[in-house]
Amino acid sequence: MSTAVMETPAASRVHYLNANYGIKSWLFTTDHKRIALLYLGSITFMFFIGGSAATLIRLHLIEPTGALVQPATYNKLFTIHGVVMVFFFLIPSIPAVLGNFLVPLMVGARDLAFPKINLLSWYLYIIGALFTLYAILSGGVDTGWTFYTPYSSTFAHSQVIATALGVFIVGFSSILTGLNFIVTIHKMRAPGLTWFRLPLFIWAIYATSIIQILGTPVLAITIFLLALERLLHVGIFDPAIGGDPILFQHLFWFYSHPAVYIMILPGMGVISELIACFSRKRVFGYAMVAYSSMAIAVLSFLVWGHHMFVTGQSVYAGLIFSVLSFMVAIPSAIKVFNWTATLYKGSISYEAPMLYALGFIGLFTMGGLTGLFLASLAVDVHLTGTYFIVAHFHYIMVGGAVMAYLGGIHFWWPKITGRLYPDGWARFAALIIFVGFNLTFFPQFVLGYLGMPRRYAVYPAEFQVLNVMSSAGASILGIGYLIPLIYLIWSIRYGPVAGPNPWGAKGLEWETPSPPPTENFEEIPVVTEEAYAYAEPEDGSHG
Amino acid sequence: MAELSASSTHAAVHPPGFRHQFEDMEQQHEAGNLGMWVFLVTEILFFGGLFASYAIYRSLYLPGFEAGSRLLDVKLGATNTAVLIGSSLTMALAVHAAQTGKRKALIFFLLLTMVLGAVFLGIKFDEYATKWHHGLVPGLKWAPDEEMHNNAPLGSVELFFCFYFFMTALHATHMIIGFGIMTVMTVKSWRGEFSPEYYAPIEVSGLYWHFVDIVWIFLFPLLYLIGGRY
Amino acid sequence: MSGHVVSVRLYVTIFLLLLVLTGLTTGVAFIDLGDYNTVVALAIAVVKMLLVVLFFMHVRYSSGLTKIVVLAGFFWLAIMLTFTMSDYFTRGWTPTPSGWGPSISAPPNP
Amino acid sequence: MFNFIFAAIADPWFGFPIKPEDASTTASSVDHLYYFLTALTLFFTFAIFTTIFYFMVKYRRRMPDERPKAIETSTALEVTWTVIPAMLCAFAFIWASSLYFRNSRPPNASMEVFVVGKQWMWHLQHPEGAREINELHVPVGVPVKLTMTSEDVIHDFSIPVFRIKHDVIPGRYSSIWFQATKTGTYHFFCAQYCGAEHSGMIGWVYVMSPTDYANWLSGGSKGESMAQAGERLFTQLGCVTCHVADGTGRGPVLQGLYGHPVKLRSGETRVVDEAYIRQAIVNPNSMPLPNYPPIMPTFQGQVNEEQVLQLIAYVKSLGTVEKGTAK
Repeated sequence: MSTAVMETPAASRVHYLNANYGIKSWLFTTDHKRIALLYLGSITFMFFIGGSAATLIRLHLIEPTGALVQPATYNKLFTIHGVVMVFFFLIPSIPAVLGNFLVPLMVGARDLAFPKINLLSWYLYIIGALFTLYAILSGGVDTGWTFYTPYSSTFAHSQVIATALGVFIVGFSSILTGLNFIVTIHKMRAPGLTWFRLPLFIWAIYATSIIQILGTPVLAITIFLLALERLLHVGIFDPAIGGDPILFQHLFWFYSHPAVYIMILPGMGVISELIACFSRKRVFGYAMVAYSSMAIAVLSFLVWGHHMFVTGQSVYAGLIFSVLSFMVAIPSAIKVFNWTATLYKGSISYEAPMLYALGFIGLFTMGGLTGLFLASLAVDVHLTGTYFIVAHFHYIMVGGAVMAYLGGIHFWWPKITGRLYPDGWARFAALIIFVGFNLTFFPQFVLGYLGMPRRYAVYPAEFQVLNVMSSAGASILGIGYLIPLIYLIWSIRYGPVAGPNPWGAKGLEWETPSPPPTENFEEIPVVTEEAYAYAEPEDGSHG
Repeated sequence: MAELSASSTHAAVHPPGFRHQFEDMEQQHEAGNLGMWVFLVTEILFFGGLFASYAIYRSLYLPGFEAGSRLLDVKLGATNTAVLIGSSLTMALAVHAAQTGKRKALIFFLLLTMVLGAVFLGIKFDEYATKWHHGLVPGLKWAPDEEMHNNAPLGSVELFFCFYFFMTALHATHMIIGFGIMTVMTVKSWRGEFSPEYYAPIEVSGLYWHFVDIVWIFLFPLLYLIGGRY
Repeated sequence: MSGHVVSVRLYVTIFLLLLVLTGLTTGVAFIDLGDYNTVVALAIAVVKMLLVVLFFMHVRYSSGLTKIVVLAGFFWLAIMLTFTMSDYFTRGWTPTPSGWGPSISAPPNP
Repeated sequence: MFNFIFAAIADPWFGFPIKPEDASTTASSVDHLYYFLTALTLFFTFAIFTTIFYFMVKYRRRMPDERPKAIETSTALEVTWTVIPAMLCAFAFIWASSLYFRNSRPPNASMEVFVVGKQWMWHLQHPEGAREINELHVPVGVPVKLTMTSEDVIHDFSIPVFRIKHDVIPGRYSSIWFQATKTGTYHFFCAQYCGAEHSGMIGWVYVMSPTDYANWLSGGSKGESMAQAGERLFTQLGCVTCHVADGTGRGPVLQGLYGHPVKLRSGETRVVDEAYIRQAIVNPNSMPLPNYPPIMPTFQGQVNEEQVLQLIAYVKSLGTVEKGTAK
């Protein structure tokens, strides 16, 4: 174990933030830590674009006849909410921000394997975002984030091609990030850092990168064919010449279901780190949690048919997809049980990241189990296409991925900026988000079972009460998301200076000073102990 | 191959082209190889989406696809395959030349690969021209003449040509990108940047070129040879 | 250095083998083997692909990791193909009669 | 007993409706599986929450530099909480799939209604001739089979109170069935996004007593039945010039054709069912016949989906007439 790092004050020490200044030093950087911050900025911007679309949707749905916009505009709102949140926030958020910053640090390397390609990924993200913003400003797109043909290829009269190009390009940003992580984790681990001494965050990022590598290209070709079909008015999904729209759904969901695991797996990695650190215990069943990440990565490619039980897919294919969809739920259940068991006989403290982690476990359990309703054929016939689906995936994505992302940001904020944030406000924000979230999305489960279809601008009056409840919850959730933005930015300048290891956590990233120097480590550390070795009797380790 | 063992400080002497984030050339070389192979897996799935759809539609509309395939010129297809296999050989010899440090042979084989690539693209665009002339380009100019009309359903022949153009155009685009990579490699070799210690860029671009050749190896039989030419 | 140097002679023999296989697959296409035409064409293509991958791309001499990566690529392609095909080929077997059942007009007046 | 418990739970809960009425024979069976899964979810969520709260209170950090002992991972525990969820999933899967197969088979003597979804309205036709827009009148207690297609994009015919739904795909027929058990007026929706007025494609199902239904049927517009409308179209479009009853026409004789196998030029034999007739009308030369030149023009674009359904009804009515006897 390398000796504790002296605590030289951050201001006088050269680190990656003050190593050099100026726009060029940021726009042409190949330092994985700076690229992570570039992603943090652009992702937060896109989050608030998607979030404002969500607020308009919830405001509109207060009245059965629609309180705000015309149905055609409502269609554009939920499409932009879907496209921006899925492709420009949820998929890149944890891998691109926390992953980029932490993978080299946790693995004990100076930088990712291909730093220039890492910068290229960010530029691809920005170009993709510009295409999508152009599509929004020049009339919006109204096909839903799923772009189902033949509506999107022949009947839609909106900016489908611009959005398709935006999604096509941002897909390659995701592919290249995944590629970078796989090569770094395989080839650049510090001496002594065997696979089973890696932090579980690295296991989760590795499994996510495998999905990104194997899934995203199929989305790229599908969206490319859609754009071609729209330009040439002929193509392989066009029913007029014998093409089959269901083939588009097969190819689209072949990527898009593993994509939902791209969104949740890194979150699971963050939660393993948080639970271990704040209960000062090694994660219970470390190997099982690592294997379940890999199992999820593989099984996630075998289940996409459960999105198409009622679209005329053959009944027998539906049967196969149903049994596999039940099987993919098992690794997630194992993880939840292992996290809960980690708390047993631990020494638990309740800083803000831990509140986000505990909130994650509760909401992810709800989200995961409601997935079983949709995997079972008989019930899915009634529930598919209704608000039950909207509630299910928001429980996983907002209750799971966003809570884990916020937990991760709060946990590593001292390491990223060298400053501590006000913990009181942070805990308050975590509770507000938890309460606001449940108020927003639990009523939608009931709405779903009552049969209210998705993507409805106007709805029958009997659904109004639940919709108003959901909109009320959404306002609380919206405020909850604004609070961290304020105090985190405030903390960059005025927050107390953080030492190298404010939480007393284990892991190579906590061996470096905060914020870490540009080359991460003076000389590459040699790892001798297992991951999360909190129970070491000798208290050589600090704090 | 003399390489000073990495002294404790980081100022060890490394061959040119060494990237600081790696510990030694061995690690950089392996990382480069693994990176390209992972990229090629994404390409396998990128083309895979098209191949899967082609396979499905071919099984659903066999008569239309066979009629469409009969309209393709097998001789041009076969010569193109031979040309591309030739370029694969010259690429492999280029990598061999780089490994053994023969700079002139490296430049010669790289140029030969690019020439063969150009021949392939030439033949390809000639084929496109004949298709355009016969009005067999779905969407842009679709006016197939009579003899083809009555014995096969029009819709599935149009589907076949959608696939023909999507797949071969995507392949040709990859050829053009490969062409760009080869030019950069030739310029670098001309400047003598490569040595038996540092030839990874040549090997990696070789992997890419061989992959593009493999895609054509599958495209040729699937598009040209299923026409039941008996 | 790490890369394995393959002899020029082996490259040329592989090249000639590939040309022979190209000629073979073109020739076989002119013989009517019914459904087997496709099987033969694909088999020859796979053999050619293996030759290129193992010898030209040095996978035969490279680490196990590279071999796994290559296999994973083709395995995932197989997943996409088999599951989508499973839908298309079993669409006809619906448990209910494929066309409409014998229809009756409205119930007779009571 | 079982139904009593569920009814008690699921009745409007403090005035809030938490489930749609179960107005069809299969609705309650779906509800029971839904309750089982809800119970499973609530049990596990509650169990996880209480365990976490208990641990959080019992093992809260008392001294700042407390170092808990490492706990050996017990494979026995890991195996139990892998096997138990796996068994629960298997049970739920078997229940759901068998229920799905049982619910998807319409009784043979079902009453037919044809549904055509088009951008932003539903056209419904009864074989007897009654035609409706965004409304469906059905008798209670009679199994009704809906056969559906779409004119343009993918829609989805969804009736929540019967717990049924199916996508409606252009170029294909899909079918669902229900047997209403309660008279009343219920919503049906379009549940697959289909464009600007997607949320406008809402309609009403009127479940009526058999007598009311018979009066409605006869009282309604005395339009021609579908078969008669099909016959009118058959002559109007000139089909009768080639398809002549006594076999002298250039096209095949359609009398007695429906339901019988036919050999195609490619050697494949297909039964003449509704999908076959539709393909013959819309894309004739995709299935050339051995002894007829493929000269039949395609009628795609000249007939809309409802007219295709009427032509099919007419050809089916010819099917019951013995071969050779002119109608």
